[in-house]
Amino acid sequence: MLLGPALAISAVLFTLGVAGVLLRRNVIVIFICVELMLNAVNLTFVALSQHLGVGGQVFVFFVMAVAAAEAAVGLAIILAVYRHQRSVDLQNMRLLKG
Amino acid sequence: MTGTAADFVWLAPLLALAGFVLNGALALWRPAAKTAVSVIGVGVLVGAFVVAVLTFRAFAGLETDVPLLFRYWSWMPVGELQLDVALQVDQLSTVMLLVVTGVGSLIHLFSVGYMREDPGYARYFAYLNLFVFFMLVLVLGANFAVLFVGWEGVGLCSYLLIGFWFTETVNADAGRKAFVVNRIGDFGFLLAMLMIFWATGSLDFGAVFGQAPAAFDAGGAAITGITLLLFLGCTGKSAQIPLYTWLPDAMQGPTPVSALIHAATMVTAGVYLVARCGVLFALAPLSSAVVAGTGALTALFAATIALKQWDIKRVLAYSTISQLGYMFLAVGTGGAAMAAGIFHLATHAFFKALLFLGSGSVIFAMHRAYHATHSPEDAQDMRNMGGLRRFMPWTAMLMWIATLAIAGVPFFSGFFSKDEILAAAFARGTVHPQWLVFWAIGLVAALLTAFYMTRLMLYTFHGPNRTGERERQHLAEAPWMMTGPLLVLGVLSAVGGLLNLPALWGGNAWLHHWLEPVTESAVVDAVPPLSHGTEWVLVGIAVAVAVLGVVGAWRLLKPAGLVPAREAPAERGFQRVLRNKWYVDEIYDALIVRPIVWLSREVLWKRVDQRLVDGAGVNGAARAARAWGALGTRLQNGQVGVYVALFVVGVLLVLWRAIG
Amino acid sequence: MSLDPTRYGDLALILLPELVLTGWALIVLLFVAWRHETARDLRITGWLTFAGFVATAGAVWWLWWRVAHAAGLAGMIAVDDFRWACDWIFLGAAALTVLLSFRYLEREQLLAPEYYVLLIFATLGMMIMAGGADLMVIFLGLELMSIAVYVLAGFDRRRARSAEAAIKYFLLGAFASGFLLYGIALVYGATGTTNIVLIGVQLGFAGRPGVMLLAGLALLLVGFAFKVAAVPFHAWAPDVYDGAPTPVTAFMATGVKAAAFAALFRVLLEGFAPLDVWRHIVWWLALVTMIGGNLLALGQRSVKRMLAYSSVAHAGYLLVAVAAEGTAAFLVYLAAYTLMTLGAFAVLAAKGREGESEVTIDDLSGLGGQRPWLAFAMAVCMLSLLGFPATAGFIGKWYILLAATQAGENLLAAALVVTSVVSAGYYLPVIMAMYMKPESSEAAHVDVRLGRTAAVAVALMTAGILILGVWPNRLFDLARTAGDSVRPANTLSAPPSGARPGN
Amino acid sequence: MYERWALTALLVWPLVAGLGVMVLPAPRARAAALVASLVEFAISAPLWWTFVPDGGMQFLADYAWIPAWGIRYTVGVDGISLFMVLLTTFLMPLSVLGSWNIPRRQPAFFGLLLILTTGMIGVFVSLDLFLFYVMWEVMLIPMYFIIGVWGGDNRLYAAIKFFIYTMFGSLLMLVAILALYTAAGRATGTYSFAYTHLLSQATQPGPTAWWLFGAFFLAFAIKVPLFPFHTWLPDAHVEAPTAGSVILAGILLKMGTYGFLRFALPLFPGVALHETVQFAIVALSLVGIIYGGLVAMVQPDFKKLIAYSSVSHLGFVMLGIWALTLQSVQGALLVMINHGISTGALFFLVGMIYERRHSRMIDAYGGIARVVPLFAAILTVVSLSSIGLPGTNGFVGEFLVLLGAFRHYPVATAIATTGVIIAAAYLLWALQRIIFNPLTDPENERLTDLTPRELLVLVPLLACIVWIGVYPKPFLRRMEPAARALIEQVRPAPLP
Repeated sequence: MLLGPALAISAVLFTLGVAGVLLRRNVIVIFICVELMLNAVNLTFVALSQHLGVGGQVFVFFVMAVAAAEAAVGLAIILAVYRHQRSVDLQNMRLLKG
Repeated sequence: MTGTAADFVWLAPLLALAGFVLNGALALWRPAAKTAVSVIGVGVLVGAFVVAVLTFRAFAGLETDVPLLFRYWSWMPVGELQLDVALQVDQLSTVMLLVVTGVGSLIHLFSVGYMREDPGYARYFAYLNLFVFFMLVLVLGANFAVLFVGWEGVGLCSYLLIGFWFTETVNADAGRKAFVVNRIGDFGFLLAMLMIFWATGSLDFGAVFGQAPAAFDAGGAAITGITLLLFLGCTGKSAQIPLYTWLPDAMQGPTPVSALIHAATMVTAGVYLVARCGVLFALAPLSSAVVAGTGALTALFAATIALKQWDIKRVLAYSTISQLGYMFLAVGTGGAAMAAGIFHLATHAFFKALLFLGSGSVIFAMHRAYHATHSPEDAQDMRNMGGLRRFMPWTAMLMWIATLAIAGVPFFSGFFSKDEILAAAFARGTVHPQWLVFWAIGLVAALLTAFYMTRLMLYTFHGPNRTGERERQHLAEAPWMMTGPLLVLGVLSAVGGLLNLPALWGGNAWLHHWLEPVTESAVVDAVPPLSHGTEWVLVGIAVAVAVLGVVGAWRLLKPAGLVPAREAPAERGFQRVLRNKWYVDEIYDALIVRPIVWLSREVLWKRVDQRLVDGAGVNGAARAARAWGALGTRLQNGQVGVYVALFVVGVLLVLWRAIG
Repeated sequence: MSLDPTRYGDLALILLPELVLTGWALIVLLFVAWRHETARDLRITGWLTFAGFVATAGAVWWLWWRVAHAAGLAGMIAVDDFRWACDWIFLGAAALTVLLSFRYLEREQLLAPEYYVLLIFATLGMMIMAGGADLMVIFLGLELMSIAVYVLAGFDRRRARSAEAAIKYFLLGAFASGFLLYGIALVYGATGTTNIVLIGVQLGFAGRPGVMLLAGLALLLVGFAFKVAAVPFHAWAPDVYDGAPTPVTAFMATGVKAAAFAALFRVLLEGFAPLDVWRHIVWWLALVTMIGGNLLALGQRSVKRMLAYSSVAHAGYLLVAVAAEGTAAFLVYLAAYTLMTLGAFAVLAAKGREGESEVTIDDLSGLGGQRPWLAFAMAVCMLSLLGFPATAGFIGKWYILLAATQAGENLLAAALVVTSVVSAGYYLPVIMAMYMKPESSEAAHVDVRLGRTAAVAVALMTAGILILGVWPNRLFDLARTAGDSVRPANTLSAPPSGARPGN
Repeated sequence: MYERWALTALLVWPLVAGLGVMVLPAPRARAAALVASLVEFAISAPLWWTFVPDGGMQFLADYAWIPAWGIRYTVGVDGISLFMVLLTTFLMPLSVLGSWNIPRRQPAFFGLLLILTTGMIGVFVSLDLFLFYVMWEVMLIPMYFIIGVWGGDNRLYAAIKFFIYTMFGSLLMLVAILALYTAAGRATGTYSFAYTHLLSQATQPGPTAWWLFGAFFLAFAIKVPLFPFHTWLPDAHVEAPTAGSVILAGILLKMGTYGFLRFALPLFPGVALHETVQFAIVALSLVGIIYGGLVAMVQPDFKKLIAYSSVSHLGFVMLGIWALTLQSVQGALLVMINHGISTGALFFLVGMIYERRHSRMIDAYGGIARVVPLFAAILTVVSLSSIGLPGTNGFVGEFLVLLGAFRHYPVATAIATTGVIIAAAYLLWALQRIIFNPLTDPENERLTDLTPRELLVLVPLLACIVWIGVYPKPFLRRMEPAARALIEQVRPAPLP
């Protein structure tokens, strides 16, 4: 696999993730977009590891583990919010402002 | 130290100061102890007069041309500035010392009767004693700074005494006006001192006058500036154009105060100062001309106003301004005329004090009469008087002496002194033609003087009485405590001319010779002496003018046609301009006082200070900070979308900065 | 004491504090698994946790005292005084937070002892961040810390505000982690390593830096800037600080921020010293953060939000230390900042109820008359935050200013002091309310209670602020040696100055 | 023994005593505070006799404080600071006595007054710039509380304005101090905040020196205060309780001018004497003199009037300092002392009448000289001193300033001299409206005259007014060598 296109694709993916976070309002969707960003980075690591050794691949595992932990905690938090708001739309969450 | 009585000259001011301290304490804690106050108040003054006489005799006995210097302590020793608290006894200061303590004693005595009933009796004598203290410091000071202490100190006492009955706003206003106007003059004095110091390196009279001819170019800008600034101080203190306006208002004070401070002593301080600084003025011909010219103009101008005043004291006030103008004409003329100025100063002190005290007697009587009938009439308005000679013959007679003296009727004191001034001006006019103009102005002023003084006497003491039926019962001569001093002053006014009887009249011009050590250095340039023939002609003109004034007034004015003040119609035309003092007060008010107050309040305080500096600047900065903060918190609206957007913008900026 | 990370025994010693704390965390976790019912259990857990922090601090102290340093090649974890100093600050903040939490948790009926476990894990994450000499280790430490703190922020899940704080923090935190991670990936791609020291060596030899490296550095900075709440990446901070339970807020404002700064320092000074571009970025960030934080705080009425914004402003001051490379100044300031911020939040916690969002500055009116000691502590904290002489806050600010002027950053120093003046506009009203305004009612402050442990903590902090303000000598000595230990590995990379790439 | 410990004792005693007074019960606190302040005065009094006028620093004490940064505890006085210290210790017992019946929280009030003393004396004796800065700021806090807790209706605004204004200036000075420290350290290798060390490195004009001077200037100009940095002053003066106003006017303002004398001028002679700077500062002094006087004239509030008159007086001080002649500098020092005495006395008097009538408005009074003659007499004397009547202290100071300044700035001095006219105008006008004029308000009929305690406060001030007016030599003799040394330091060669 060529390094350049791989990096480009991951950059595009990352940007898509960012755009998703920027544009979407549903917490679950946003969270998935964040995951997309992390996975874009994973793709970068994997692509780089072709030249730089296994380090990159090891990182991917770390990142996946971290992402899993985040997902667990994050979903729990989303649940807690849902109990109060009866919604997972971010636009309803504006008790804290100013 | 001379080993003579002159060594104890410090006793004179100290006695006055002690009087102030004691009477001041009494005023605060025992205001009812009037006997003690009288004894202390008059006693210290008589004591000071004795000291003055002894000092004079001792100094005369020394027959020295050099001033006696007494240094007491070092006042401001800073680097090259070495100011001492020091007194100086010389020919000029001894004369002043005698006039101040002599006339002062008489007026103190008069006050005992005049102020008897006043609740502020002790305070009054405290102020009066303090005044004498400062006046003595003024005339005895051995350097400019000590003189300045007295100079401002007498101003302070004048302020306190004008506003003595302070619960009337007019009185308090008049006092403040006097002080502030005097301060304008003092500004000039102060600046002159600074210039003198940096030019000569000293403020001691001896050093300054000794070095002046070397330190200054004759007629140069420096010396002209210094002398003009000094003269600015004099115009304030001695009520000359343009700063004379405070003096008529100063008549709000008790009448003996007007006699002592605003006629006999304090207002002559300016004349004293110019005489003292004769050396400096001699180096600045332009300044001398300004002094003489201002004096002549003031003499005329004040006399015109005096023509139409109804308040007896105001007539005298303008008369004082006018007479002071003569003195300045004299000292501005320089040389021998300096002595003439001091001569007029002395004679004026006698007759003007007499006039004021006499008017005080009149007011005292009028006031008592109105008081007895609870009538609200003005006790000082001549339209309410008339025919008073029947009720107070002594006062009338004595005041006639003074009137003749001031009018310049031969052989009264004022005749000699005024004649000498005019003659000197004429003599100087033979060299510098502008002095001829001054002489002419002085002559016209003399005519007016004779006129308005006769008018005053005529309306007050002659014709029918306009006081009112019931009040007339209460009119009476003042007690002896008040007429006594009048008598003494009457004698002095009559024969005061002997002090300096000119050679023309067979005298030896004693004062002239006595002052020579002081005046000889002030000779401007040689003025050829007038021939006897010319002198006689001048005397003739002066006498003619005086007689014309007196007789003219006597013939022209009809006291019978006057109506009391409350019924009198308003004046019209030029009379009204004169009556309103040429509107000078109003002009000053409109051109200077109001604009400054308006500028201060509306522009500087409300606009610049409150709106601009504090409002826009200080609070504006605070408001701006808060506004920016509020703007920022509007972005902080709780929406994660906005936060992310902000974040992304930040990322882009950082990336741009890192890579770009 | 020289320790070789390739030997297990030495490695265990190197990681001793982390190991102690991890072990302790597991023990506490076990304990709370079967004792989690009553307030008494909560207290026991609290004291257990406190003991754990003390023990860990002891371990840190032992290594510090023995002057531990790593031998041989660059490892993944640093062994230097900087790490120990930072660890102490984290442990101190955490221990004080424990003391503050006792009464608070009971009062707010948050009777879940897992709170303390999360606190321990968050602290552990911080320690790993401060010690990490490898970007990946730092990332892991950061995530460990963050995930624990996400939960802590939403710990009072019965309150909608707390939950909202958690979700906001979580979403934005995860989002920012993505950037940080991408930055690590790009740096890895550009240099071939994630070891900070090796990156530094690489950059020392390399020529003009490539786009990938610069982009990576930029994204790294963004990631850290988010965690320290630098403007414009600060937007989460006020909301999260506002919604979280107050002791957690205090812990976040001090510990989390400190850890992010510690890692940032190490990354920038050891890894990216040869690159100048980050200095410019940090310079701007510092400026914008100081201005923004202070101006935003100015408009707040709620004490808690005001303190939240003020902590943004203080991040700006700390960024000045970063820009000036003043490691020692950073440590001194951090110590002071931790004391005063914890103190202020502690007093606030005593005053408020249910998250304290509602406590306005005016609600403190008359506190000085009714609770003089509490008001005094608050006043001291406010003055210290303001940077007033005779307080620790002044000493810290002074040190940062000194570092800035010595680095030639006079403009930044001037900006710092000018914005400090602005900060008087919101710190002083607190003092003013407490002492110069009358209380709204007789009973306005009757139920204001710190609790015994929190009172001890506040007393300690107040005393610490005042003592350090007058006699900071010992702190300086520690900070200077610790600060000097974070420096680029100049033994390997020694290009003549001025020939640095990117100049 | 005394030599070494006097200044330290002066710093420590009020701090300790102040903390002690704070915990005493209210009725005993004020007595204790009075005793403490008298003890403080007693400690300082021997300075007057044992001081040797030689131009150097005396009563030096020097100990390491924070060696890591070259910070030392160094204190000492010379002919300039000696009088500031004595003025402080002199005014403190009077302030305590003058606030005898201050309402609310007496222990705290008197405790803060004493702590404030430490700060103020600290500013005047510090010979280490770090110490100086710390003292400079520390003294803000007690003053802030004094205004904010015991002040008038608008006290909160005034307090915070005072605080932020001062802090704004002083923090920039802090940066300047640090930059100076760094520069001197680089140049010599010795990093130290010692005054003498930094002085020996006094920089020649360069871009940095300009900025640093600017920072120092701002800090001191705000304190002085020079136009346009003066607007904190009217608010603070007016709202502060009597003792606060007295200390603000009497001592705090002097810190600004003292700062110029001690630091801004000697540290940056090149900048300070640059033509533009000279022009600007002289111009600002003149604006202060004239503008302050004119604005004072139209104030309806007597305290505000005095506040603006302070702006005017301090303008004279600045003019005197910048003229840098022996007369002007000593005159400026005397004006500083005089202003403390006269304006302090004025504030005491306003406070006394305010306690009776609860109004500071000039309009509320009128004609009260009849009811309270003693009060009126003292107010008159003090006012006269304030407008510089010869024979009082005010004249000596202003005269020397004008005399000295005339040498270098004749035109400016001429303009400044008009200040004496304006001073008479505003103060006498106010005096007239308060004690003279008709007594219209029946409330004023019931005023009571000064009590013995109040007299006890005023008599020492009156004594000083006369003493300095008549025999200022003891003061001049002690300050001359220091003034000379300062001038030689700043202007080594006399101007052509």
